Amino acid sequence: MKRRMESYGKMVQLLFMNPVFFIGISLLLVFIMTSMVLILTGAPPFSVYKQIFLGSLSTGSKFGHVIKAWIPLTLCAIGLLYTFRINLWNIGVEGQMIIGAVFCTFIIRLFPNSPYPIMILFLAFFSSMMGGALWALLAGFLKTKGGVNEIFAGLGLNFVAQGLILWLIFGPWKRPGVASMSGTEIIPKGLWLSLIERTAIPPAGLILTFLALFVTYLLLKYTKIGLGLKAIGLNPKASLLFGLKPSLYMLLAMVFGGGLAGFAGCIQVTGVYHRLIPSISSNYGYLALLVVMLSNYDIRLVPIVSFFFSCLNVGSIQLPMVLHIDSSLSGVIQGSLVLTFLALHALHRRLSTPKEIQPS
Amino acid sequence: AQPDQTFTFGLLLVGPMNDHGWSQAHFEAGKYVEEHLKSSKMLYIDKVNPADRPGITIPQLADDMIEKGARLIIANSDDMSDGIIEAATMHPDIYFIHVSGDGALTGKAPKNLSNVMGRMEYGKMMAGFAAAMTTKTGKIAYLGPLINDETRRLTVSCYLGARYAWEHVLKRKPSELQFEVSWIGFWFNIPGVTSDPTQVTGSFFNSGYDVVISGIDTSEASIVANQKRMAKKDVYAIPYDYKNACDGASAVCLGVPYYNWGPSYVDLISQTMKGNLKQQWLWLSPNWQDINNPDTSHVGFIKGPALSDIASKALDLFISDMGTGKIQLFKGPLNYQDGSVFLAPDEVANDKKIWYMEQLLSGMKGQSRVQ
Amino acid sequence: MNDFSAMMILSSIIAAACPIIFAAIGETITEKSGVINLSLDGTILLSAMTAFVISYSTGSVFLGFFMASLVGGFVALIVVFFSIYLRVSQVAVGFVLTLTCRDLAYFIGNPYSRLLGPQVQPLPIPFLSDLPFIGTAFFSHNVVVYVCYIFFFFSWFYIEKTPMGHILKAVGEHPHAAYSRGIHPHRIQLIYGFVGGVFVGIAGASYSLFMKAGWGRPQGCEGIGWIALALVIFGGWNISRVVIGCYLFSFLQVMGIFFQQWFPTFPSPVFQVAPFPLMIFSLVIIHVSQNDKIREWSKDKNVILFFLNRFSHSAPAHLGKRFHV
Amino acid sequence: MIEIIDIHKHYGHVKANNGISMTIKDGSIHAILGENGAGKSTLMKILSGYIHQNSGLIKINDQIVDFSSTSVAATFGIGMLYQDPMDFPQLSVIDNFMIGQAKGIFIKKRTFLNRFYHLSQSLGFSLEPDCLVKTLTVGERQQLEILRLLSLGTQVLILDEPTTGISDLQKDTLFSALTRLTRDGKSIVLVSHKLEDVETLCDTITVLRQGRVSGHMVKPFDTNKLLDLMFETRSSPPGRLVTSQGPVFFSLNQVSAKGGRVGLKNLNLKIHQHDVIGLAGLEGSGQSVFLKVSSGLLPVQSGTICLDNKNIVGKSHVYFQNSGITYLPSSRLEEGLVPGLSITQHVSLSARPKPLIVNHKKALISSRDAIDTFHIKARPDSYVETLSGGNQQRLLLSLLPLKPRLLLLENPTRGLDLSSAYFVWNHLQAFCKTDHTSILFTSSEIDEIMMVSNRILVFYDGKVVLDKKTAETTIHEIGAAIAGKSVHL
Ligand SMILES: Nc1ncnc2c1ncn2[C@@H]1O[C@H](COP(=O)(O)OP(=O)(O)OP(=O)(O)O)[C@@H](O)[C@H]1O
Ligand SMILES: Nc1ncnc2c1ncn2[C@@H]1O[C@H](COP(=O)(O)OP(=O)(O)OP(=O)(O)O)[C@@H](O)[C@H]1O
Ligand SMILES: [Mg+2]
Ligand SMILES: [Mg+2]
Repeated sequence: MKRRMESYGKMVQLLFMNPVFFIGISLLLVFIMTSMVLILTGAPPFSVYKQIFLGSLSTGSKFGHVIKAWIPLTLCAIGLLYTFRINLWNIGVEGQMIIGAVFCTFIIRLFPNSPYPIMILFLAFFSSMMGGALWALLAGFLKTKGGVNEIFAGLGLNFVAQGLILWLIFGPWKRPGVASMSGTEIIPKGLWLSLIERTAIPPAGLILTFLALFVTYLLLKYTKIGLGLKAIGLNPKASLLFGLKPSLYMLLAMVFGGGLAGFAGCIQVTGVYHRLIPSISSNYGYLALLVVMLSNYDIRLVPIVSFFFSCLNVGSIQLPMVLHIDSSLSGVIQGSLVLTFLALHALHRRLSTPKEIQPS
Repeated sequence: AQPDQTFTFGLLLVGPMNDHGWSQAHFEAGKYVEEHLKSSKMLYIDKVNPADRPGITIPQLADDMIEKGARLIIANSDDMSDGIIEAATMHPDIYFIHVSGDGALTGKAPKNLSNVMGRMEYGKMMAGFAAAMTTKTGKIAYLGPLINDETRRLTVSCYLGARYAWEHVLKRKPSELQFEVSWIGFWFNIPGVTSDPTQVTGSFFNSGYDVVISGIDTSEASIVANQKRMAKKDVYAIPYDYKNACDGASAVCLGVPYYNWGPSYVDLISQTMKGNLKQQWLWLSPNWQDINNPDTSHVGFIKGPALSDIASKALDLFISDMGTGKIQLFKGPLNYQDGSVFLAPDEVANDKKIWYMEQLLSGMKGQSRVQ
Repeated sequence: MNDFSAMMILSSIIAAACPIIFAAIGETITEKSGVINLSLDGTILLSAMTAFVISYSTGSVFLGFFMASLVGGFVALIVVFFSIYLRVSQVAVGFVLTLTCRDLAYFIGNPYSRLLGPQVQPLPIPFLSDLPFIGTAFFSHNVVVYVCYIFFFFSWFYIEKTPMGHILKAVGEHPHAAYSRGIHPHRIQLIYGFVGGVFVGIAGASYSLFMKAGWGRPQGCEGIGWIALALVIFGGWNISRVVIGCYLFSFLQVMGIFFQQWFPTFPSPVFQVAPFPLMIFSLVIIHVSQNDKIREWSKDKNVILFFLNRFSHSAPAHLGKRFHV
Repeated sequence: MIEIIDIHKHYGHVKANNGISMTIKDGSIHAILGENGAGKSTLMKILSGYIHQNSGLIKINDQIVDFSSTSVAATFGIGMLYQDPMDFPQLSVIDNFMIGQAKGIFIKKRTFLNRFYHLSQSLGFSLEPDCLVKTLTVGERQQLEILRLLSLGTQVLILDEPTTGISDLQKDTLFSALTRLTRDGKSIVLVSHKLEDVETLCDTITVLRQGRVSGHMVKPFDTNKLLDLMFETRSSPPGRLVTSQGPVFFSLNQVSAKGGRVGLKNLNLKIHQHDVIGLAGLEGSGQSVFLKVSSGLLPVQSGTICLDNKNIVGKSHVYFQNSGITYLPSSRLEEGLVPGLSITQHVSLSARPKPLIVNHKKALISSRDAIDTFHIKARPDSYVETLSGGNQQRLLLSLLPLKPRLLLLENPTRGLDLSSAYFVWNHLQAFCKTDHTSILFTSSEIDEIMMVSNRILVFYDGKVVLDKKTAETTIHEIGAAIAGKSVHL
């Protein structure tokens, strides 16, 4: 295996060094893989891709729904950039979103019909961030103090959050008489995020997401926090000697990640479902991990990739409706896309020679 | 598609269209419409619940179907009420039908939304009756979904049917009949969210209950009963919702109460085509002459292979008596679980009273509402 | 349902634990060789689907199990392959596979959902099953459960008592040293990665072919993969303790229903969710038990010390890291 | 007889071995000398089949062999004791002994035990078969490895720097064992830095330099000639530092701590300014624990640490750093540097106090002159993992704060060739001269300690068993103390 690679190395290398080719080949590979799956299951590949495309971008309202999905997904992905930077697998995003949504709903239930909805909304945003951050912090402490691998801490807390939200929906916050998965009472219209004319796009969410993108970019690139996170992520032991406190930075990263996730949860409540439902997190927590991996932990790619994923998610609704194919196909496509990318990127890394070292 | 030739209607199914239960019944009703109203065409999407389709909302799907030319949209789950009302308000020129809701009754819903429901109460009474005729231990269990008015009244009907058989046909002491409900939390199993129906049914059988009546959309009850039967246990199950639910579980299946939505759909849709659909709240009864008539009866009960002849004969009599009104089970004196009066002696419940069933009845074990 | 019989409960605990045991031990074997296969949750679903579809269309339960185990092994091989030849983080690949396999299972399995297919027939063992109490509890299940008994004894023996077991451990502990002794770590990892995966596959099959007979979305075994992964840590990479953990979890799950009866004020879902976090947070206890202060404090308290020592464990030194000369 | 003919081995651009040819006679002890990175280990790994050469031949008794793996080499009776221990700390001694030998379904433990006892007696080793390897000393682990190799029927035993980090006692046992083996007709290949070891033990010496053979030599050896073969330029040894002893500023009182193999047991110590203190002792006798404790990296169990008569126990490592106490670990890539970050990024990391906004331009400039002043063979943007060991050490030095008060150095010259070592010392001593800095350092080389330090502490079993001015003690006394022989203080 190794030897063969080395011999082909040179030739393939030249090709791989060229990014356009690189992206092209990975897309092609994924295309082939998914098409194979489709053909095996007796579905017509091309009409599938066509439907997904039409279903996500053909009309304004559809595009709106894509953006509606893009906002929370991107927020979660941005949050993950912090934790990945310090080499933490924050798998608890789902739970952090849920808690954010719960806090948001809590505030709204406190002041159902206040004269100043804007203020309440801001309060809700803020508290949801706090909530998400808090939940992430728990996972952080389990990691730093409790010595539980963050993956399992996150998972555990996801389950707990799941239990909590169910308890609220079936218990204290249930609708009179009924206890059902359909969630709590609808929140007052006044507190719904206002949408752009006949689309599902909440401008507020859009703006704040872009803000988060920008701030994170600066924070990670130009501040000691960014550098510290990276150093600790790469070698915690040595970072001590540079006067960094790994556990502190870990908690910090978790707080940032959790805060953004919590905010995403709040958007789901005020902008999408207008109530608290058990699956308020909509799987964005897990999807975001794929997004970040596929964008190779590079914040400049995150919004693009997550837009692509949102298109897949929204577009895939057409599959059952038009072609009577199950829409979990979108998940298959997303997964295999990331896998192929990982593989190709690894090849890329192995074929590129180690940096030359000359005395300056 | 040009609206004048073909009339497109959309169907939002809460579960899988092949769930052998509630959603499949609706799906097949849709097919029934397509063949009886030649110019009609069905659009459908199944698994419309946030667990299966994260991030997808009812209004979003409605938008999509309307873009595809749908002019009437049917939502088949109580849980869709908010979404469907939201959608109906957004598209006043499109007709919406919400199955099993009460928006039209309470006036919450806009004018272009109607409700339709079948009187499954009767079906459930027959189920309860069959169960009581069959049980040896006198312990009947009900595998309940989530707790709301609808599920409460269905469970209660089951109990009334069972009690009638127990006291008036078998002439046994009321105290010897045990009827317990266990709510799993949703219409089907969601791991880590609902109780696991497989486990619940299993432990019912393990603790002496020998008939389990399923109130949920999926077939765990029959499957587990089958397994127990393979292990030489004398147990029975009564599935729910779907004509052919007994297939494959014939050894244990006492029969199945089911909805037959076809006729009501045809009726509503043809009205819409003519453009004279008024907002209404329908609660449709079986056709007592022939409860299993696919074109006229809205609710039916198909006897299962495991039902004994005696029981079967008694059941026929029970059905005809209900048809003639000789037997009226929603008749006082009946008390709620907490002892408060549901029906005074000889009082016969009106629709509203039945529809908004507040609690289970005294004599039934299980939660009436979430504490 | 309040008047339940302890025997019945025990028996259903035993049955419910069986698939988890397959999965957890499978993963233990894989991790002993230094590879983390995080994809369990997806693999179990995919193999469950395979098992059902195959046995539904061929009518042979055995064939179902066979194909499922192959699927499980194959997925594990992907992880190992990525780790060895492409040097991609095992966690990353594992996680992606978790999601991908899950969706693949739902996608391919969709047409087969809610069908009544063949399932493993119960097979009480002639004389043993007539024994009072234990008979029903242990010996009136089906072949798979019995195989599971044998399996965990065998795997324990294999790892602790045979040269091959030593080699397996050696690779997980210090592959360079193993290599210097003429052992090929990559080969070992490929082999045991596959073997572990095979058992995970069997776990999946046991779900769709008897524990939760049938296929559908959700199938009912979602989340179990994560638990199996946690159980490996809980058991400290030690077969016998992993198995104990499995029974513990299964106990919690089965009792959930009864707790629900006994504390009706709690909404039922809470009891359904509880076992998952409980299992995972028990890891905290395990970690704390390693803490020096605690150990100091428990020096003279023999009972506590006993338990602490049961908990003490260490992961294979080279777990999750990549080996190359 | 083994012939090595024109062996080439490249790592990326590095020519680890660049055309090496040599001959190893049966029944001889053959030494391979050479400065760091000369290619010794690489050559040996090739000879033992651990890695494969890019080109070149190996002949055994005029028959060409191709070692695709260590097991193939083993069948030709070649076995190697690696520079870094290749055993399984978590497993027991006997398990370690068996892994790779035992085959089949069942383990025949008994037979292996017998073989184990028999061998270890014949070599005068005493190992407890059932205790875990992680509890053994480096020397004992070597012994175990040697036993294993012999029981595999090794005829040619390769030892790569076996004498680093073991006690003189263990060294004697080892050497006598080796001579005994040669008497049985086995041949030994010994890789080392240390002339005196080699000169006492070996019959033939091959010196490598930068991947090539720079010369052969047979007994008797001419030390100066050897040194010339090893190093092109021999920079002058720094020699001991002569300055007036300053006032006490740092002291440990009754300090005990956990860690390492033995921890630290009520240690009392006063440190003056300008002190250069060498810490001798077997690996894991408490020196490194002591260094970590005094730099605030390890918590103390009891006792006080005073800086300027102020107790600073329980303060964070950062606090220690900010008050001028700096610690350098011996394993650079593992504990000292951040692989994946460039030199420039390291510079901005070590900036104190850290500004919130990182100033890339400034960092670039300062990393440039660091590279110049410390002769680091790299560019500001080159990643530290691509630096050679010596260059990594130079980088670490350049990152030291400006006016350190106390430097705690763990093996500051481990793995460095003489010239690099001298460079390091000259630089360190400059600190003492100009900034009243005191230095505590560990080293496994007694003569290095004798050379540069003006005070010596010998650790044994977590205690200081000898504390003397270098002038007032002798290598003999120190050696005795290290080996734990009772010395009257
Ligand atoms: N795995 C590797 N990757 C890259 N370079 C390597 C690797 N192994 C060795 N080298 C390089 O090859 C050269 C020779 O290394 P080798 O270990 O043989 O030197 P050595 O003589 O053993 O040095 P030392 O005395 O420090 O052990 C060194 O420059 C080293 O950096
Ligand atoms: N991971 C690596 N990537 C690229 N080059 C490397 C790597 N490791 C070592 N090298 C190269 O190998 C050469 C020698 O490395 P090594 O650490 O053996 O130095 P050395 O020969 O021991 O010198 P020194 O005496 O300074 O330690 C360095 O110049 C470095 O460029
Ligand atoms: Mg070497
Ligand atoms: Mg070196």
